[in-house]
Amino acid sequence: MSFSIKKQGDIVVVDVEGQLIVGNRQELKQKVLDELEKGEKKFLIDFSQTGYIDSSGLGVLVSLSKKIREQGGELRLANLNDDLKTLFELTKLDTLFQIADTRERALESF
Amino acid sequence: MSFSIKKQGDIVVVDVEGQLIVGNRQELKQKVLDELEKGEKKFLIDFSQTGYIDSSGLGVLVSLSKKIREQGGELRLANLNDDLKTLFELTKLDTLFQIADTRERALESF
Amino acid sequence: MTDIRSRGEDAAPLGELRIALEVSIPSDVRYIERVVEIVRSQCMAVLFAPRHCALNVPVALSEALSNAILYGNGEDPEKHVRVRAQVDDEQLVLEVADEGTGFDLEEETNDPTQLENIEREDGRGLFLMQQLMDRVERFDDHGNVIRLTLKRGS
Amino acid sequence: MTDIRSRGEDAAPLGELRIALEVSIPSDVRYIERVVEIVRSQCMAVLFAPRHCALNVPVALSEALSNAILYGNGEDPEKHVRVRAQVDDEQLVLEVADEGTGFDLEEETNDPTQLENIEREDGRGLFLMQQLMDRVERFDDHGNVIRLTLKRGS
Ligand SMILES: Nc1ncnc2c1ncn2[C@@H]1O[C@H](COP(=O)(O)OP(=O)(O)O)[C@@H](O)[C@H]1O
Ligand SMILES: Nc1ncnc2c1ncn2[C@@H]1O[C@H](COP(=O)(O)OP(=O)(O)O)[C@@H](O)[C@H]1O
Repeated sequence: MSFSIKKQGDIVVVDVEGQLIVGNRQELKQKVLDELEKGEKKFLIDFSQTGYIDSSGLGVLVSLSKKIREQGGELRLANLNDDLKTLFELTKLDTLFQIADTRERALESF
Repeated sequence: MSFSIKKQGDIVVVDVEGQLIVGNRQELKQKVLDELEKGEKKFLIDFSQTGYIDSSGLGVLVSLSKKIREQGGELRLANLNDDLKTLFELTKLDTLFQIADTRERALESF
Repeated sequence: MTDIRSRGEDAAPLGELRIALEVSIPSDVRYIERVVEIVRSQCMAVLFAPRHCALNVPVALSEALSNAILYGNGEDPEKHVRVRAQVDDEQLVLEVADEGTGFDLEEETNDPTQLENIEREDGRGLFLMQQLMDRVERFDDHGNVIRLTLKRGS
Repeated sequence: MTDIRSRGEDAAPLGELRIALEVSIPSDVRYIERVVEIVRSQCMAVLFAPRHCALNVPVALSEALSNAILYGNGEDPEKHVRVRAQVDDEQLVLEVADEGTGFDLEEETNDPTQLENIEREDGRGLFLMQQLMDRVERFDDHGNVIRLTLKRGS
């Protein structure tokens, strides 16, 4: 499991490679909060290379979404495969997040 | 596990996808013998997509090599990864077969 | 000569392939991913549906493991979590045992889809287990055990 | 902002991850590949060397399974082959049990690298087990059992 962060225009793009679970979610959280502190406002998390997400991973996404909103920023998610989509639907988190099918769509949507 | 056979010039090229083991070696044998019967003389078996080979798989290769030679034909092997190379070395079968590093080299060597 | 491409002999009939796995880990969440990977490959080996192997089993098992490590054993490095997985052609049964005193399964299961819960960071674990498995049971056996059952056809 | 790429926390220390697996299959060679896949993923989960997981374990286990199915049980569909795999941070121990009457391990082990054997189609199974494992043992336990041991460091 690893995260790669890069910037595309004024958007911070995070790729989650592997699982997003209790063992590594703090790392994702810290990385995004660091960028938020630096003044970044637009965040895109791309799940095209993600395996599975557990409830604590979902919890971190919820927490980040709140923190980003509080700073007047925006968070988008992209590239959830069918299994991950099901996970968001089961928990109704698909109603909380702005989810784009592709990275391009997500980038355009800011 | 599956085999794909195609012809490149006058050379019959067989790709072994997955394992070559007791459960499927007869299939490889039959396919190659069918081509031999049709009069084909040049055979290349490519292992770039092969997982592991067991002793019965090695046995089939030995048997095919004999049968092809008896008909005045030639057999080349190509693209053994390091693990498969070790297997041929342990059994000294690297001395029996003509083994090329790449498919191109093998094709040129006929 | 046309391009011939053939699959190997048909996969073996499933009947009678029985697997029982037992894994013991210390109370450290970093072990979770590896244990999940082992059980997932077991699940694939008996040809469970891809979705079961990629979603239901990994997520439900992760949840049970985290809870066992964090709540049941309080991350005490002296305490262990034991996982038993039994698979046959009908179902997968997972048991996750910790050294804790247990809890009230019904009482503790939240509905995170309720409006007042949707922005909570926690409280989705037991709910997800229930959603992703056909049965979730809890019982005591020298500690707390969660049993998750998933039927092949479901 | 530079491109940051980070690995997750270090893999958990290995000590104390113990896995015991038991698989039972009918005497049909088509089951071999799947059983090997399960054991291989176990081997990867405890971070054995890639070569051990890709070569030594799959090939040695395949050989033991084929022999158990073909010679030990004579492919009798009523007879079963049982595999036990135990892994800890030191070694992998595989036991393959058939319902046959056993054989003389030393007597039956050929050297296929001898000139007179090199063109033989058979007779490489026991030899490969010996080459790829640290120890090969045979004993009786309600049938014939082959025990293969591979040490992590070897
Ligand atoms: N193995 C366990 N031992 C003790 N308590 C547990 C265990 N599993 C769950 N619980 C209790 O159930 C509650 C709800 O768990 P869960 O739905 O997984 O959400 P979360 O873990 O996010 O709190 C936990 O907060 C804990 O109090
Ligand atoms: N499980 C077994 N039960 C009975 N005989 C066995 C068993 N395993 C091996 N043997 C005997 O040992 C011989 C050598 O086996 P091996 O080296 O694997 O080569 P091969 O299987 O190609 O003959 C076999 O031909 C068989 O007679």
